[in-house]
Amino acid sequence: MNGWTAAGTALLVCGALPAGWGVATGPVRRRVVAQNAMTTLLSLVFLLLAQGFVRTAYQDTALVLAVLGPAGTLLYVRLLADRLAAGPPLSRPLSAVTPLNYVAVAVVVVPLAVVTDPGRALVKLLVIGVLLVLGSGVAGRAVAVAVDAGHGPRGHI
Amino acid sequence: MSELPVLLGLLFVAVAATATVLVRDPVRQSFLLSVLGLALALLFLLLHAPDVALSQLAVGSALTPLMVLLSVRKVRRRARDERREEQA
Amino acid sequence: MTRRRALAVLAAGAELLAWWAVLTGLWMVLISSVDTLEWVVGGLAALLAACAARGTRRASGTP
Amino acid sequence: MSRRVRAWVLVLGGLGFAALFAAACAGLPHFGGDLHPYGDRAVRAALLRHTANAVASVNFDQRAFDTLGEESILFGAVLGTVVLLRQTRDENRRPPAPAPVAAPVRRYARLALPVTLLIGLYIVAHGQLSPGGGFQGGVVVATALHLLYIAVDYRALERIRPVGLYEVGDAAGEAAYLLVGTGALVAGAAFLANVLPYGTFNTLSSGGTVPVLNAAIGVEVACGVVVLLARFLDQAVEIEDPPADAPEGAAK
Repeated sequence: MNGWTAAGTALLVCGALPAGWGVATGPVRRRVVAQNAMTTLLSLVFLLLAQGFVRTAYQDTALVLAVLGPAGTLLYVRLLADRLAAGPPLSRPLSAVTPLNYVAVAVVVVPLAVVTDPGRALVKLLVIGVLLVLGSGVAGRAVAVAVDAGHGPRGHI
Repeated sequence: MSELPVLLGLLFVAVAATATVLVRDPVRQSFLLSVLGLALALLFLLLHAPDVALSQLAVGSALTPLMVLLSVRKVRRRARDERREEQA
Repeated sequence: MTRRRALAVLAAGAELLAWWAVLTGLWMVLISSVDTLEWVVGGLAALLAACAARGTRRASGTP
Repeated sequence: MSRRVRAWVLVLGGLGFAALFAAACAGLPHFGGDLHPYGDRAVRAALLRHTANAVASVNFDQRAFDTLGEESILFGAVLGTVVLLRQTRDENRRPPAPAPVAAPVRRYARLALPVTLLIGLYIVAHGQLSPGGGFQGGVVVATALHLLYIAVDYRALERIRPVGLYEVGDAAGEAAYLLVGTGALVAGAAFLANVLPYGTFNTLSSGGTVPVLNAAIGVEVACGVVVLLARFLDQAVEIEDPPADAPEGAAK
């Protein structure tokens, strides 16, 4: 077990597993926010593991999760809009999850970029990072909008 | 020590799978199902099986929840329509 | 009338070309080693995705 | 059979299974050991046929017939869903009201759809080189198209998704797999044997029939999933149940 694998395990224990607990319990609002955090963090864990195992091909799992994870969150927002709108506005800890996602992406991707030789591999890593930031940001925003829409006109499909 | 990640992955899968079976409400179950999918993908990657991990991610992260939630929506709508007819 | 139509075709072509260039670039980033076949397959895949991008933009209504 | 007898049969069967399973487990090689008789042979065969991803070589070359079975299961499942979830004569169709979606989500979908589609195609095309293949990539492509429903609108999805075309694609993918197998027969080899030139190791053209079969599976899975979800969406969004008292006849 090298440093990268250890870092991946640490991120799993401290980030992804608590997020998984958040998805499994509590009100829908918290579950959706936690689902967004979990896919982002797990994608980062995959990146760290790929580096730790010295298999760049494993990065493809992180790439796929970076685009499908936000799709999953947006799907919950779309199909559970009435439940999201029914509750009170997002609490402060829940609103802080999306910025935390950004921080996690930066903390993982920047060191990985430093040790990657300049070239296509580096650009691919940065693309994954940008997709993670964009996806998690948009999904977080979508949850906030859906929760705020509590008193707006209904008529979603 | 080097077995720790795999052990964690196995434990994660066992807990998520048990919880998915025990929860009865389909909407909650769809959330747990997505956690289980991600846990399985992690375990497969830890066991150096990225092909299977990719399959699990592709199916589990959006497709399965979409199908479950669409079915729930259909059933709910039917129940709502029936209630409306009873009131009318 | 024909002029407006020509402009529309030109705009559609420019939109497709821009998407195609960006997506071919993305394909080249994803792969590990470049050769001619890779350019051909990547270019075709990017063309398909560029058509999807234009279709999405048109289907989602607002420009 | 009474409840009691059934319980006894269950207990007996369970005990027998437990005993045999425990005995079989005792005979298994240890977890993470050095001895992999099947793995060594599979990897050797994969390298011999210039396929960098040994899993793809096993799936689409060494055991391509198994994959044909798996593909047919998916094909049959989609077919069954289409039959089960069709619109019956007494069901009405109501066009859904447009859904309000936040502007940033709409913009994200416009960017993410082509990118996700391209990533899916990349996963399909590089199945013989890196993790992935027709199934994984096909599902990603199908999910990419449904970003239109998730993040834009159901009618936007309907506008760029002619279901009939995807039904044809589903069948064509399945047929292409069979035709590649038959092509091997024509060439004088066994069904689904790898008859194409193996190519240069670790390039896109390596692996003989592996990339061709991957592409066939990719088309079949992507189209199959789109058709499957189209039926689900139809039922959940558009089709209404018949009124309980007065069936109003066909609404086709």
